[in-house]
Amino acid sequence: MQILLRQRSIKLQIIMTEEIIIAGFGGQGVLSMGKILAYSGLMQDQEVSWMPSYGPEQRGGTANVTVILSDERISSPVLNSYDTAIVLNQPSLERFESKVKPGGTLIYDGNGFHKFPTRKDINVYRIDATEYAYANNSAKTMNMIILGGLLKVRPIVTIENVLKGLKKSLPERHHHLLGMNEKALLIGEELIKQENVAQ
Amino acid sequence: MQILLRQRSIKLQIIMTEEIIIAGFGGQGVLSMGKILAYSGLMQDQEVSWMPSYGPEQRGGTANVTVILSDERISSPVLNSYDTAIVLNQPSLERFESKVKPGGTLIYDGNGFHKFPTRKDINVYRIDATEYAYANNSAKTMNMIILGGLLKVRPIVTIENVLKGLKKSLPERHHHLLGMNEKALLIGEELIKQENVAQ
Amino acid sequence: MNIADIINPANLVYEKTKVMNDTPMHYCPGCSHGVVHKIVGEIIEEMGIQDKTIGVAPVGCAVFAYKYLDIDWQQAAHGRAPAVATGIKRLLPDRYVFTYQGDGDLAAIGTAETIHACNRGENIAIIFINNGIYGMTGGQMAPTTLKGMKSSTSPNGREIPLAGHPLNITELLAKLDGTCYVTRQAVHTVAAVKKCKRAIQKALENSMENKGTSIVEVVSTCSSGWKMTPADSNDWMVENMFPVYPMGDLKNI
Amino acid sequence: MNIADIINPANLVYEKTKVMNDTPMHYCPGCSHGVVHKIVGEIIEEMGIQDKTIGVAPVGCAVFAYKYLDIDWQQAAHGRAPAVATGIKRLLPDRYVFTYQGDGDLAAIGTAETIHACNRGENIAIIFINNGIYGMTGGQMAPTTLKGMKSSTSPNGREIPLAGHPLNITELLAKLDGTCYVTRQAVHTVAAVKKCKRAIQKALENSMENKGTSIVEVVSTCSSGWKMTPADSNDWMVENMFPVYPMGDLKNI
Amino acid sequence: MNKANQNNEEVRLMKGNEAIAHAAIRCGCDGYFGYPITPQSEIMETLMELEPWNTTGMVVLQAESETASINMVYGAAGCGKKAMTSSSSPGVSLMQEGISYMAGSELPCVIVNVMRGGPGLGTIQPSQADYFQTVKGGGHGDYKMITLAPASVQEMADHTVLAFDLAFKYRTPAMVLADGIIGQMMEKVVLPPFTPRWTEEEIRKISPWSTLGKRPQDKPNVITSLALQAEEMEEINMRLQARYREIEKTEVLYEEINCEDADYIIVAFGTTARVCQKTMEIARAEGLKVGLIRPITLYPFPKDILKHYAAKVKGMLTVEMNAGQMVEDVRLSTCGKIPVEFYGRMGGIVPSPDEVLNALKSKLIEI
Amino acid sequence: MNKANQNNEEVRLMKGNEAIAHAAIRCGCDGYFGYPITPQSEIMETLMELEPWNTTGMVVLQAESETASINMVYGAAGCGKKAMTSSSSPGVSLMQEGISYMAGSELPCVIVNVMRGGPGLGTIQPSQADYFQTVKGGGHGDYKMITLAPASVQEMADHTVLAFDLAFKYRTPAMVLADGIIGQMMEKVVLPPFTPRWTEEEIRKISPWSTLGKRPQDKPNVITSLALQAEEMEEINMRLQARYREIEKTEVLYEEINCEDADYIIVAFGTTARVCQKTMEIARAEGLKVGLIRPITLYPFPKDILKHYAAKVKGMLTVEMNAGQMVEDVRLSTCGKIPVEFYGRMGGIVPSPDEVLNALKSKLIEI
Amino acid sequence: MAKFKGAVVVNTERCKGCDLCVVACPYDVLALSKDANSKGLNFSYMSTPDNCIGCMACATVCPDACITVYKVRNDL
Amino acid sequence: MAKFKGAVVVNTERCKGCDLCVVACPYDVLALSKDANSKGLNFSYMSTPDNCIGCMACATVCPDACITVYKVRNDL
Ligand SMILES: Cc1ncc(C[n+]2csc(CCOP(=O)(O)OP(=O)(O)O)c2C)c(N)n1
Ligand SMILES: Cc1ncc(C[n+]2csc(CCOP(=O)(O)OP(=O)(O)O)c2C)c(N)n1
Ligand code: SF4
Ligand code: SF4
Ligand code: SF4
Ligand code: SF4
Ligand code: SF4
Ligand code: SF4
Ligand SMILES: [Mg+2]
Ligand SMILES: [Mg+2]
Repeated sequence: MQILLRQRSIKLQIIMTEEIIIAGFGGQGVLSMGKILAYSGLMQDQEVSWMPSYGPEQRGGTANVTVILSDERISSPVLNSYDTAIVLNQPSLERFESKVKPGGTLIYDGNGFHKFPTRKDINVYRIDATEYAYANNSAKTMNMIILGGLLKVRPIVTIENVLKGLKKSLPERHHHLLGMNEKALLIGEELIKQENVAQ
Repeated sequence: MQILLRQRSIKLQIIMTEEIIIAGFGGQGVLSMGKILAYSGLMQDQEVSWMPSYGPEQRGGTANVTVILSDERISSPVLNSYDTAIVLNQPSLERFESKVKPGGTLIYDGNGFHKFPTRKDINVYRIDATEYAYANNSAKTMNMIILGGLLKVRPIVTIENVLKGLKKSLPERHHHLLGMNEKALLIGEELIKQENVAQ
Repeated sequence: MNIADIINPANLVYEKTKVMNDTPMHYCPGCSHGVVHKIVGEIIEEMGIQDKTIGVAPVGCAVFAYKYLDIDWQQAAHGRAPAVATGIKRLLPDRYVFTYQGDGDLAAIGTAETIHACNRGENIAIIFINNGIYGMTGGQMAPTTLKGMKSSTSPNGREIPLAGHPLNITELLAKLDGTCYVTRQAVHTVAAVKKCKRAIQKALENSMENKGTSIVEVVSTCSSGWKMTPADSNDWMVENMFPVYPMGDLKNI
Repeated sequence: MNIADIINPANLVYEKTKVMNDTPMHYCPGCSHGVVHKIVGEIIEEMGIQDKTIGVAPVGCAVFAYKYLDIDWQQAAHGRAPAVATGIKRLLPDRYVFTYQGDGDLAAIGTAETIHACNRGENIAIIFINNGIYGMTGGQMAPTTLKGMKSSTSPNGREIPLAGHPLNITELLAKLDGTCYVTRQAVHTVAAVKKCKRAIQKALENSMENKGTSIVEVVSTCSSGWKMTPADSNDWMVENMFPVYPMGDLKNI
Repeated sequence: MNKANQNNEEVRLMKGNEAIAHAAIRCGCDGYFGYPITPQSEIMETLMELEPWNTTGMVVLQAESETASINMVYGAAGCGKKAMTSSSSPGVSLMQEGISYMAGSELPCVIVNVMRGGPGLGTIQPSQADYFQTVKGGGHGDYKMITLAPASVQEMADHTVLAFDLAFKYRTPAMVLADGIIGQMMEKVVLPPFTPRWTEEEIRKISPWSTLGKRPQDKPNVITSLALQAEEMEEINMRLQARYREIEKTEVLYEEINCEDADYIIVAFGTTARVCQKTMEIARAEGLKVGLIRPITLYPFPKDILKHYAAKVKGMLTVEMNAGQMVEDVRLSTCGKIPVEFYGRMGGIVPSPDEVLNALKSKLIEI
Repeated sequence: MNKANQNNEEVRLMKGNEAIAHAAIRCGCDGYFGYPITPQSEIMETLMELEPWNTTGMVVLQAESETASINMVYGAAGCGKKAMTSSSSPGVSLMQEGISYMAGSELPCVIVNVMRGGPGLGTIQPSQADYFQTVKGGGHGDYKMITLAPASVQEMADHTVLAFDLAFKYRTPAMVLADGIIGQMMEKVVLPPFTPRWTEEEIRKISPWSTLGKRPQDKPNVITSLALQAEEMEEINMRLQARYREIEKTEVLYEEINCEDADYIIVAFGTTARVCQKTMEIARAEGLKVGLIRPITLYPFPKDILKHYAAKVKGMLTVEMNAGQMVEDVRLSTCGKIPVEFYGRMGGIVPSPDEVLNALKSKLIEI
Repeated sequence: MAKFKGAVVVNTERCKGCDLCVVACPYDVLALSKDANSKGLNFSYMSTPDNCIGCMACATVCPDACITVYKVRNDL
Repeated sequence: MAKFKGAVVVNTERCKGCDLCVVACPYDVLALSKDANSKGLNFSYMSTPDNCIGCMACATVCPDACITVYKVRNDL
């Protein structure tokens, strides 16, 4: 009988683990934003998991992805509450606002919203990336802008690692776009605005 | 919770139960002989079971049927040993001779046999029904002849009940054959010859 | 006369059939399924057979057909709609029974059930949405996928030696003695929609006349699977699908 | 010259092929399966491909084909022989792979596997014994059972409204782009046996030429299922089966 | 095993397979869809011979495969009709997706499995090796199927009727799990009385969910097992599980012989139970206090009675024509309180009463 | 869960489904035959993208159905080739006859089931409700299938390789039983090294039974599961059962975390085990001594370790994404010595670590 | 001037902005709006309402049954 | 007189007495014997051996490959 025996003592020190949900319409690049984040974690030798919603639900409807970056083995890849939620449309806000852990972070792109975040116990940020991208005719960088915003307020990965991750996840023939993406990240850092702070 | 509770005390008195195997080539009417026997038991209010060998084995090859007549509920319809064996060809003799219970009965139709029964602890009878039926151009009554022989030596059902059973199992349009069959039964009673007696 | 005056119940000339309810359909923008659903609803309304019609939904993008058309429905296992419809129609011979199936459902996993229902001449109507792809599962190759056509399981285009030929199953069905009406239609233009509607109506009517099985193939688009806009998909279909799956009746007895 | 003189190895003109072993075949007297087994064995011997041939036995009376012909065999689940043969041939493209199937196996439960193997143009040979009945299970109706023909599940003869039409599946297979050679043969006379043998040989040869699938239907008798003598069965077959399943090539590319 | 002749119906002699066909017609079955396979082809053959479409109006159709059969049953059952199919082991394996669909769509139907030895093509000889497939779930997903295990030709008839009753009571497929012996043997049987087939009005009352056509006053009826949202799907599952608990509470059937004073109990179903009854008789004659429990419903399994006797006897022997399947349920029921041993034969062999007795002695007594 | 990077292979990020495709090519798989179904279609899609027929020569074929897929696998496996298929719950139900045939014909192969919620069409969300189907026997007859339950993308790759090894070692189908989560999620993975496909000479040595063509010096090889005579069929079954005993003795795999000092043990496999690992961490932080046993082989089931701890802990909680299936094996292993409770979610819902902890408390502790 | 005058009402929440009505309209009446509905989709609207003759082409091809058509004789 | 003279040997244990060779023989050489083999089947034999020309018709149609045929030129 073979045994994989793993006797692990529980570490009581705080481990750096970030549990993120990104949600929006299908087609907004939600899954690839998650992917870049996951690759970035990989670049800094963290454990990562990327778990998308899947199936026909996606089509036409909404899409979301759970990304976890951690210094140690990730237990559950699916979560009911998150450190950080990035929501890109109204239904996603409605679904995920309540699932941010107290003291956690909510980032939203206000485009097309008619109801806004109300929780007082979390840090809420707005980033009008869609509007910016539209205005600057660069729809493709929208999600890098948001990522830039995220990293400003939750510096869980470094910009270098994001770019390394991006390089790894992009096919060779797209590597010339890296510069554009770096710029977008910086724009995101500028664009993000805090709305209220967890009390 | 519904329960079919049947608390039965074991009867130690001897119950009349006859366990018979009939075996031969497919086409020799083995199964219908068994059927008539079973119907006869039915006519005298016994419990009966008729269990054929089935499937492609039958085709071209051999066929056999286990018939049990009993005064009480029949437990196992398949058996490893028999009170009586009726064997109509060489392979069947070879297969079933050893399975007759000591003191039991073996009846065989000698047509085409080159090896003969050897057991001394059972009652062995020979009945040349095939030959007779051939000679008298009545191949169809062959198995009634054998049945007649059986009843002579093991009177487990009455001739009347056999005829009643036959009537029941035959379609109306064949009822005119009953007379012929009755005659065959009587011929069988004449034809059967004991070869040795269990010691 | 201004618009507000025109928009007046008295001037109404076209509205959504009442057999179709208000549940938004889950189909991608421009999907042919929607058009066919709509005309099926219209026919049922016009024929006045809402209370006598039982639909059999497939596994495929049309799996939720029952959410949109207010008739009784059964949702069949992938490919088995013709068997399910057989069970229904044999026991309710005075009902209109139809199946609504995709090309994966009907021509791949359901091949045996389709051929045998048609060969038995079950008095049902089969509406067969041939979009040359597995829409629901994300655009894999279907039996009807064209030579060279890309899909998620033929990323470089269908190669005959590997994947075999596009299967013209409707032609096979027309060969069977049990079918009475076999036709190929589309819904990309106003004229096509009207013709297709007549064909489906005829198929339903046949099913009450003990004539055998009717099949209406609707050559369709799947803009998501094809990765084109709906309008481009229609053009692509005309140019590429129609030559392999030509429009018109294959059998009409 | 007396018989003893003639019976001399030097004068031998016909004997059982060595590919067929001495195990007695379990078939009923006069069964066509035996004749076809024999000619398959002869062909394999004559072509010298005993070491390169893999047969796929069906579920049906021919399930034990592997007991009689000394080649490598796989016994497939009922109806799935074409899929099994696909698995073999795709991985051993330089082997002769054939299926040997009854009409229940090939044309009922195996319809989808048959059509799709043929449509993909698998480079295999399909030998299809059409005796119009389920021999092995005791004479039930098959898809190919004729109109009015009695069987244990059509005791008063096949009725079209209940059981549908006799299925001419070979004709469908000829329609498929993946098939290169589709022919219908019999083995009731010397001439028929010789022709059938040539057909099967051609089918096996084709399978090495990347031409696609070859199908040899052998219209056959089942004297047990038909409840006739073997000789009468042959006559009945000529009179009743041949008009519905006519002899000859349906396709030969 | 013979029930009293309540209806002055004559006692007949027939095969178990034939009894099923007759019982189906008589209990108002609307449709049979099947595909030949030994050892149960006589069910469809008898139906074709009896031509019920000319009398009760019952439809009998030979399908192109077992996959088609079960889906035809699905269609018919979806209309609230009493529909059934029958097959034997390999054919039943092909029905697993369909059975799971019927369970998920909450459709009543009767499926007869006259088991033969496996795995694979195996043999046509009798077996009980599909116990797990039937009661644990051969198809995907969490479902249970009411399972009746007849041990006589009479029960072949009775269980057909009962299976329909239970299937409709709980909106679930029900299986009659027999074996080649019970299917092929002839015994006495009193057939159930004729019950007319349900009219459409009756169906609308009994099965308001059935797809008979949406009348203006109705909402559309939809037969489906689909619920993309996990929450919704879980609710469906919870409804099913609640129903299963109800079935487990209400519908357990078993036969108990000579257990009151028993030191050892044999547990067996179907044909094997009859063999074991003989074993018990021999054992009792030898002075060994042996009892027999015959589960009649395999699902729901008669747990409670086994638990009850687990506190009283010295051991139990489960006897099956397989490698040991029901024995797990016997062990789960008796919770480790007593030794539960197993004796089985495989591949179509029927154990003999003597060998069972020997097994009982060597596994439970002489140790 | 990440294995050491033995081969200096780079660490990649990919989906579980993709990892299976890559691993199959790398371990010398000869043929994949499959039919699309969510949530595992990426396996075939990845293979089609990678075009291994141009590199290793591996054949990838989209079949017309799952029934065809498994029978293509049968044909390929019969030639001694490494063949595999993959599907999800309803598709796997359609393979049950074929699986039983492969078990009966003693053919090695790998089947991947990326489970989704059922019964019926159900949902495409993750589930573990096919446990019974897989380990008890969804097909007919007495057979067992080696079953590996990956809990990470790394294990999706590793188990694909291991499943082939075991399948060939024991001439039996082996299943990788994953769920929608493990199939769809991306994690780090180190792919197995490239192993060349076997040559025909190697196959003739490794699998002398394979149908590669009967050379003059050979007897014909026949792949079959048929044995009409019951005696012969029983012998086949006895051979199979003997092999299963050997597998049960030799191939058990499990992971054990924090059990040595545990008062309570959670038993869970696959995705659920990962959730429960988090539960355990929370519980430990609260001071509750909770351990976790994760069966990696579901068949053979790690009975002995559970029996071992049954003598040491106060209770066990089995957690599954179903209505309670593996819990029966846990109970059978622990023989009534301690309370074994069950907590499950159905229909595609993944339990959260907190709710598992609550269940543990309410079912085992606060009573 | 056309014999008929028409107008269409688009159910903008139902509309998926597939553009098929726009392409089908023989009089270029329709266009996709810059605004999006609650699902983020740019719905169809009458950009040149005066051209509409109520021919129902748009409604006939609309896959989502979003369009209601009204029509009056123009010569009355 | 025929140009060839033939003789056949029937494997009587293999023969099932199906009669097909009897029917196929153009020269009525064969018949089914009254005797049965060990399986109870009446096998085929040359009832008029002199007529045989070794044409192989019987062997060709025999389903059980029971017949071996020998042939010599008669004019030598
Ligand atoms: C038994 C089974 N196999 C596979 C699937 C997965 N599946 C769902 S829909 C589908 C194909 C859909 O394609 P098609 O029938 O062409 O319909 P479309 O979506 O294109 O309208 C498949 C393979 C399933 N649900 N069940
Ligand atoms: C899945 C399955 N269904 C049914 C059967 C039973 N069965 C065995 S052979 C056969 C039909 C045989 O008929 P055919 O293919 O025409 O062959 P024949 O015996 O006539 O040569 C059937 C239905 C089976 N073994 N497996
Ligand atoms: S995937 Fe294709 S078939 Fe399905 S809804 Fe979208 S466009 Fe229509
Ligand atoms: S049953 Fe028919 S097909 Fe089968 S062996 Fe006998 S004659 Fe041949
Ligand atoms: S066709 Fe219908 S759905 Fe498409 S844009 Fe026009 S109104 Fe909207
Ligand atoms: S009714 Fe005709 S003219 Fe008016 S918008 Fe529609 S298509 Fe255009
Ligand atoms: S054809 Fe063959 S089997 Fe038939 S009688 Fe002649 S020798 Fe015997
Ligand atoms: S060889 Fe010709 S002539 Fe001689 S027996 Fe045979 S068929 Fe007759
Ligand atoms: Mg499609
Ligand atoms: Mg046949």
